[in-house]
This record gives sequence, C-alpha cells and structure tokens, in this order.
Amino acid sequence: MTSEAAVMDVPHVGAGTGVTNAKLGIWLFLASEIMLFSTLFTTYIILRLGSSSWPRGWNVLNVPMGTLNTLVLITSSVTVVMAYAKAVERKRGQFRLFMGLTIALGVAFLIIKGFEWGAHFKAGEFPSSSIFLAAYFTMTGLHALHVIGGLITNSILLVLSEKQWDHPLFVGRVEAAGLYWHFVDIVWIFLFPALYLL
Amino acid sequence: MTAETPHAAAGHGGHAAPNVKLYMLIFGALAFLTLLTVLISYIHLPPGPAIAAAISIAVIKSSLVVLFFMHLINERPIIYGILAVVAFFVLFLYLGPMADTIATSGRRPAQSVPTAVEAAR
Amino acid sequence: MSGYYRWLGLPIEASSYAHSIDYGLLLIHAAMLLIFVLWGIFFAYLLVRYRQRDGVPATRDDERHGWGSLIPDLIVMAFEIALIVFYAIPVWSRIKVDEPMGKVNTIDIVAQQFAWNVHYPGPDGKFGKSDPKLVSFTNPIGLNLKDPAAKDDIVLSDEIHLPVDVPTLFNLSSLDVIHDFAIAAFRVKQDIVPGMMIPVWVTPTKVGTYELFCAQLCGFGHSLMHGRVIVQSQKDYQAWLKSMAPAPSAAAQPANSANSF
Amino acid sequence: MDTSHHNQSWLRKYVFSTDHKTIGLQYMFTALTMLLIGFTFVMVMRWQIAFPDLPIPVLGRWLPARLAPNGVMTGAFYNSLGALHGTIMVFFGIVPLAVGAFGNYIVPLQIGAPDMAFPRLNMLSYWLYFAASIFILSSFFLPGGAAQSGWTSYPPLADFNPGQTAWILAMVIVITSSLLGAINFLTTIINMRAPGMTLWRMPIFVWSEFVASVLLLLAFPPLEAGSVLQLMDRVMHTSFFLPKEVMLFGVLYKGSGGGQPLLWQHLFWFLAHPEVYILVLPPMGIVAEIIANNTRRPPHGYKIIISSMLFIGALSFVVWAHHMFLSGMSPVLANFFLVTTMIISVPSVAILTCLIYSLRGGSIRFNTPMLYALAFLPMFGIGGLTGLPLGLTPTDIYLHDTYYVIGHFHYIVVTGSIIAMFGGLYFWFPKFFGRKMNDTLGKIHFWGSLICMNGVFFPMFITGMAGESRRLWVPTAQVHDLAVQPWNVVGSISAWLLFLFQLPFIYNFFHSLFYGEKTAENPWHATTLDWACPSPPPHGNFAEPVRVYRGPYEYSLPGAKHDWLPQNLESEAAL
Repeated sequence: MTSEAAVMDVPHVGAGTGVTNAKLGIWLFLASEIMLFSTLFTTYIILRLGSSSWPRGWNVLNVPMGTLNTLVLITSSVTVVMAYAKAVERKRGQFRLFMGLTIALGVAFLIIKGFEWGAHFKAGEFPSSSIFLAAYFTMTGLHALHVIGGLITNSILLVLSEKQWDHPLFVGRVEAAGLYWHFVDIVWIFLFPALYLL
Repeated sequence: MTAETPHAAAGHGGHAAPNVKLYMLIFGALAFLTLLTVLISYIHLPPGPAIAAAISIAVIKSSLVVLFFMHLINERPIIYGILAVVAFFVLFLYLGPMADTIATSGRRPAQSVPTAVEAAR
Repeated sequence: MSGYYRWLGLPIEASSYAHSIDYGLLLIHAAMLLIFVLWGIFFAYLLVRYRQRDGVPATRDDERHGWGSLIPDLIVMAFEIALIVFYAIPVWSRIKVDEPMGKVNTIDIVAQQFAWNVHYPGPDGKFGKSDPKLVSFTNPIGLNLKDPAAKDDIVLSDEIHLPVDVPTLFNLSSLDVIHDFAIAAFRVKQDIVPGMMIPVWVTPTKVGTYELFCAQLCGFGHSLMHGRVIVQSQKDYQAWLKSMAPAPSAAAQPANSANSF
Repeated sequence: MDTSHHNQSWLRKYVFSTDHKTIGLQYMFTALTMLLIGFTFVMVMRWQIAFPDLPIPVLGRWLPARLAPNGVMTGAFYNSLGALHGTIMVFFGIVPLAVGAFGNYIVPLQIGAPDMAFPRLNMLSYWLYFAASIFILSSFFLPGGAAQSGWTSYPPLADFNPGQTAWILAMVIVITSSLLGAINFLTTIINMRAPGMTLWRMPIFVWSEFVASVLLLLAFPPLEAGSVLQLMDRVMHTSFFLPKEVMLFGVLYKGSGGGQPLLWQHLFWFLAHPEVYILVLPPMGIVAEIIANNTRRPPHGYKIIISSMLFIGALSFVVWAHHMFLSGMSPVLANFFLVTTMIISVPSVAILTCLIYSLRGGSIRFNTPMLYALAFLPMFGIGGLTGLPLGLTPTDIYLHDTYYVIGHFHYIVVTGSIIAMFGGLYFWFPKFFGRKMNDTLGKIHFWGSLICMNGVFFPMFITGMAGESRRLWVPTAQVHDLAVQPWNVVGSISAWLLFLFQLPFIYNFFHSLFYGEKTAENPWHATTLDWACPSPPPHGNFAEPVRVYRGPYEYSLPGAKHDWLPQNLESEAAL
C-alpha cells in the first residue's frame, strides 16, 4: 500500500484537532453553505425592506403542505441520525432500514414540493410573476437541489453498505452525510417560517 | 485493506457517540415546535411580533438539530472555531446591505410591488 | 478648453468644492511621494550595504527589538486617522451628505443608453410628471404632456445650461441601466441607478464650457455618451431660459440641435 | 483496493491523477495558458485604446465582420474583450496559479504531508476549473457571444446584455472548484501537518495559503448565490436586480419589478474585495520564502507578518463597500467603510515593512527569483500607496472609475502578484522538475518585464488624473481626454513589448524542462520541508516519516558550520 493509499483509506485524525479529515472537511463545506444560504436570506430581507408592500405568506402559499413537508424533513433528520447510530453499533440491517427511510422521506419531500409548485404553475404563478414568488421559487428550488444532492449521497451509502460495510472510512462517511442532511433540514426550518408564515 | 475496524474508538476523536433515547426526545420537541409556529401564524399577528415569534422558534429548532443531531454539544474546539468565524462574517453579510437598504429608502421612489396574488391572477 | 490642465494633470477647478478635492489629492500625493522616496532610499541602501560578500555572514535579529518595525505603521496609521477626521469625513459630508441651502436651481437628469436627457422645470418651477410608458423617440423621458406642470418644461439632450455661482441640485435617474454622471472640471461623479432618484449638487464657479460624460460602463456605446455643460453668467442664463420657453406646443420637444457636440 | 501507482496507466498518472504534485502542475500549465490568453485579449484591446477606429493590423483581417467590421473592433467586441480579460486574469489565471498551482504543489510538502487531505476532491477541483476555462473561452463562439458587461457584471446591464449567461455558468463552475479546493487546503493545513509542525513553525507561505483559503471558502458563496439570482433574472425573467419599469433598448421591459440593482453590487464586492487579498496574500508568502532564503537570515517579524495576514483576512470582509462610495449607496454608511478601509491598510504596510527590514543584516544573493521578490516590494508599494486616494471618500469622487483605479489595481496584481509568482516559478522550478532555469534568460525576462509593466501601468495614473474614464471603447470621443491620448499610446506599445519579453521566459521554461542544468535536492540551501525530499518528489513525497524540530527559517545560526539548518534535522551533524 503506498502512502497515498494510506491517506485515502484510513480515517486520519489530526493530531492537534482530534477530528477526522472527513468531519473537518464536511464542517468546512457546511461553513460555505451557511454563507450561501445566508446570502439568499439577506437578499430576501433586503428585497422585503425595499418594497412598499409584501404579501403575507399564507395568502400565496399552501401552509398545510408546507407544515407537512417540515414534519417530513424533521422525521428524515431523525432517521438519518438513527442510521448513523446503527452504523456505529454495527447493525447493518437496521442501518439499511433507517437509511432507506431517510431516502424515502427525502423523496416524499420532493414530491410534496412538486405538488405545491405544480399548483402554482397551474394558477399561473411563475417566478417572473412577482418578486415574492421569485424569492420563493429560487430559495425553495436551491434547497430542493440540496435535497437531491443529499438523496444521491445517501443512496450511494445505502448501496455501499453491501460491499464496504467494513471499510474503515464507512462510519465517517455516514456521519458526514448525516451532518449534511441535518444542515439541509435546518435550512428548511428557516425557509418555512420566512416564506410561509410571515 | 485491514479487516479490523477502528470503531472501538467511536466517541473518541473519531465519531460522536449516538444516543437513541435523546434523539426521540428531540424529535418530539421539533414536531411540537413546528406545530406551535404554524398555530401562532394562524393568529395573524402584526408583522413585528410575528417575525419575532417565528424567528425565535426557528432558532430553537435549529439549535436542537445542531446541538444533538449534529452532536455539536460535545464537539472539538476546531469545529466551534470554524462556526465562530462564519458567524462573524455572516453578521456583516446581513448588516451591511441591510443598513444600506434602510438608509437609502428615501432615494427609492415608492415602487408599487404587487402582491404575488394580484400579479398572478 | 485650452489651459485645461493644472498641477498633477488635473483639470481646472470650476466648482465650489473642486478645490477641497484637489487639496486632498495634492496632500496625499505629496505624502505618497515622500513615503516612497524615503522608502526607496532605505531599500537601495539595504541592497547595497547587505549584498553577499565573502566572509561576511548574515546576522539574525535581536529578538528583543522585534517590534521596532511597527513604528512606520504607527506613523502611517496616525496620518490616516488625521486624514479621516480632519479631511475625509468633513469634506465628504459637505459634498455628499448635506444638501445646499438657500436658493437652489433644481434640474432632473434622466440618463439612458447612450444619451443625457436634461429636464428643466421651466418658469413655473414645477417638474411635470413623467412615466416610462410614455417614452418615445420624440419624448425621451416620457413626460406626461397632460400634466399642467409639464407645459412649460424644457427637455434638452446632451446639453446642460447652468448659471454661475448658484447651487444646482441634480436629481439623477436612469431609464435603463446604471450610468454615472461625471463632470471632471466640477469634480462631480455619481452613479445613476435605475429605480432610484439620487441627488447630487454643485455650484459652478467659472463661466465656460465643460464636458459631461458617463463614467460607468453602460453598454457598447458607453464612450460616446457625453455632452456639454455650459456655465453662463446669471444674466445670460436667464436670457437663455426665456429663449427656451416658446409656444406651449413645442415646449416638450427635446432640443436636438444640442446634439452637434 | 490497491492504489499502487507503479502499474498505473498513463492516463491515471498524468491526466486523471490524484497526486497533489501532478494536479499542481496541471493547474500551473492551465493557469499560465489562461494568463497568456487574457494578456492577448488586452493586447488586442490596447490597439483600440491607442489608435481608435484604425483597423487592427494582421489580426483585423482574420476577425469575423460581426466582431470587427473592416478590421475595426466594435464597441460590443471591445467590451467582451474587457470583461473576459478581467474575469480570466482574476478567476482563471492568478487565483488558480497562486492557490491551485503553488498551493497544491508546495503546501503539502512544506507541512510534511504525503498528499492533500482529499486527493480525489483535488482532482475534481482541477477538472471543474479546466471545464470552466474551456467554457468561458468558448463563449466567444456561442450564439450570444462573450459577456460584455465588465468583470463586475453590474445589472441591469448584465441582466440584458448578450453572452452573460455563459459567463454566469462558467463562474458557478469555477466558484465550485475554488470552494472544493479551499476545503481541501484548510483540512490539509489543519489536520495533516507532520509531527512537530506546530502552527508557529509553519512557513509564511503556508500561512498565506491558509488565510487565502478561508477567504475563498467564505467569500465565494455570496457571489455564487448572486450568480444564481442573476441567472434567474436572465433565464426565468425574475426581477431580483430590476426595479419596476426598466427600459430595454427603448422598449419597456415587462418584469415584475421590486428588485434592487445595488444588491448585486453588495454581493459582488462582498466576494471581490476578499478576492483581492486572495490574489495578493499567497504571492506575499512566496516573496517571504524567497527573501528569507536569499538573505540567509530569518525574516524580520515572523509573527507580525502572520498576525497581519490574519488581521487582513478578518477585516477584508468589512471593507467591500469602498468600491461603492459613489454607487448610490448611503453616503453616511460610506464613512464606516472609509474607516475600515483605512484600518486595513495598516497591516499591509506592516507586512511590507517587515519584508524590507528582513534585508537588514542579510547576505543578499541576487539570483533571478530574488530579483522578482525584491521588485515586488517597491512595486507593490506603489500599488498600495495609490490605493490611499481611492480609499478616501472625497478624493475617490474624482478618481472613481478612472484609469487611476486600473493603474492602482494592476500595480497590485501585475507588478505585485504576477511578479512574485514569476519569482516563485524560478524558485521552485528545481523542485518541480529537478532542473534549473537559465539565469541569464531569467534576468532578461525580469528587467524587460519590470520596465514594460511600469510602461503600461504608470501612464494610467496620468490619464486617470486627467479624468479619463475606464472601459472607453473610443477614448478620443471625449474631448477632455484628448490631451492625454499620447500616454495611451505609450501604454499600448509597452504592453506589446511586454509580450516580447515573455518569449525568453516561455523558451527558457520549456528548454529547461528538458535540457536545464540538473540540480540537487536542495539547490538553494533552504530550510523548509519542501526541500527535504527528492526533486521532483515521488508519490507520498517523503521516503521516511518526517519530524519537525524547529522554526521554518533557521538561517545563519551563530556558531554553526553551515548557514542553514533544515526544519527536519535533529542537529546540524546530519547535514
């Protein structure tokens, strides 16, 4: 095994930091993601401050659907952390159950979102219709892209659990994917009130 | 590749130790807070209190996720450091443009922004 | 426009606050030159004095004196603080924050790709309402001719007439993209943002003709977007105003003749 | 999972390699090519600036009539070249060279790591960057042509101008590449240091890459979000940056309105000011390395330099609106940014002073890399000093958007960053290829470039003082610029001569690659870990695990036999 392989295949814990490369990397990634979504929230606030009138979310958006979606995403956050717990406890069957549930919930979130978007399009409401809808579609759209990214990562881990269950990096990867998925959940926790409830 | 796995070290430096019972408790709290914030919104408070209520609930919810699901509550200092740096810059990202928008409101002749419903229908 | 340039290659000063800006430029450039020359001499000395020579080894710093190099920084900082407190903030406030007092001549500037529309309120002192929906080739700013206040308004293209020694407030707006209202001789510069009405004022102090130009990239014709600023004595200016307010029907027609710059 | 490199295909070894050194060289070749392309663009533009409305010689006959009818470039083509010159030089040239190339190659070596923390991510970063480079260059051949709204892409102009969509997409890709790179660098520097390599034993160059990576990580996302919003404006016809009732080529645009053009400027400069420090800090680090090595003494104020860099990094996020003093932003708020701008100049002065003080007591070797490092000091000094009247609000009223700004910025990034990175190339060439570049050709390249660069950029201060605006397709159209037009001719001729002086460099580079004088492991007698492994280093870099025993610049220790003591040796006896 060359030393490069050693770098890639063994969890490397920094001497000074006590965290693995994977964990440090994912937190740094989340740091940049915080900046990304903060920019969108800043934009939202500024557009709202600069407008003489702004619609209340419930007049335009479907609050029950949004609430349902919030609950779906929160539940998926629990299942993904359960999947991580099972990976640490080395219970492959339960890990796959919870990871599968997480993916299913993520898909459910997207389907509900799709129904909402579809209803808007049917009613002739497009991103170009108003600045509020522009913000709504852009923010939820970018969030949905992040959900899709998370779904892909989680699916890959589900497939990899077949062959790489004992890979030394596996648990670290599950943890990193979980951290990312929680972040996506947190973004929605802020998006939901900002768009639907205010 | 070695057959042994390093998970004996779970909870020490490598990975955070899971706590299933706690996760369920947090789940309950999150679901409750979600319903609470929706219920508050149905009162149709004026914007000021509405924003205050919604933002504080969102902050509590996200803190619960960050602290317990993401295990920030017993994380290494380096992670706190990263987040502190981000918090510093996020603060200015919000404050700078916001301050400017408020200060220049007099320079923007009131532009009629139709509400989404009016525009669409 | 002969005799246009002065020390540092600056154009002549033709407005009330041009001198305070030039003063700052002169002061800073003198300081810059001084710093650079002193620094250059020290630098050249070091290069010669400490060039590699046989048998002369390099010496290391005495750790106790490690912070001595911060002295130049402190000097620079003191200089900058002085500049901020005694120069930058007062002058900036006078030019950009405060608005002129007393009798003010108000003119609306409506910029578009790639022309300057200059809108005078006319004898009644009231600007007619305008609406972008009414913009056409003959009505570049979309002046609403049904508005009684618009009847005597004057709209010029690429030409501004100003009375000398009277503060003039320009209300800048743009029909399409961001432009920048710049007159070098007045040391005036201000971006014009669509959706905003941005005030900028100036008091011309010298009779003459100056150039108005766009200083913010506004498209392929950006460099061609310029016009004339004609500063007249107050008597000439009044005469000009009178000559511009003819029959009401022609009042809103832009003076296209001014385009022959 | 055997990833042994010995039996890997040529493709995996040289093209889709995960080795930080190969990736670093890939970055280097791509970035140098992009710099040359960006320079070519400006050489064409300079013809129009010097001799407006005359047909471009030779090239004019080849350009399609759409861009240059009868060989005279159109305003749109001029703006395209200008926009792409800026974008390519900053985002596709200097940053990839400073961070992608030097950072990738040198940082793992200097901290004693076998590779980057995420080698495959590293490869992905490079290929994203490569794809974005191809994409932005190909935008000239796309239906809308290349972007023509300046590298700053201010809406509403950028919302309507053709070619902008390709620019946005290329930017999103290159930003993603830079973000992944930044994550990789930070994880590597934080987690992968060799035993004994404490933070205060890291070379200044590693520190500079560290700060630059933090800035990349946190400053780029706002522009990425801004780009997405601009993309929505262009593709989905939203109005994030459009107020109600905007004209579009004389026709009323039917958008919803409600947006703000200034919002883009805030988001853009929130990135773009830290970006300037990303352009400048790694070259400063390179200069510090070269100066320490060639004065044979530790640089003056190691801790001052590093604290200043950290301070600059933190403060660079709070100064962005000094680009917007005259943008229509609140003039009261401008006072805040005036103060922060003045404060941030102090640590820059501190670094420069320390580097100059480092010469004192030295034994200065005037080899080619050192000449570049020394030239950096006064030239960067000019760039920094001329920032002063631009940072002060009243004087900025006059100088804003004139050639003075262009002169100032180019003194920072060309005679600053690029000069320093040329020095770095000559300095680390033996490490990259095990051979040395020719010194005579290097000196011709140095003196020619230095003089010509000044010939290009100094006249900009003169034309700027006369009030000449930047981005003028026909500079002679405005009467007040006529008197300084000869200086534009001087600048243009210098630019073309500057190109001629790059030819010895290009020849020297490729000739030395194959026929240069072979060098030993540590030809400059340097102390940092990058010189403690073979040249070029093998996979995994270090034959044995390294240990660090001392600070990075232990030169000329009193009583020692040699005038350098590497970081990884326990005592001088091993030398």
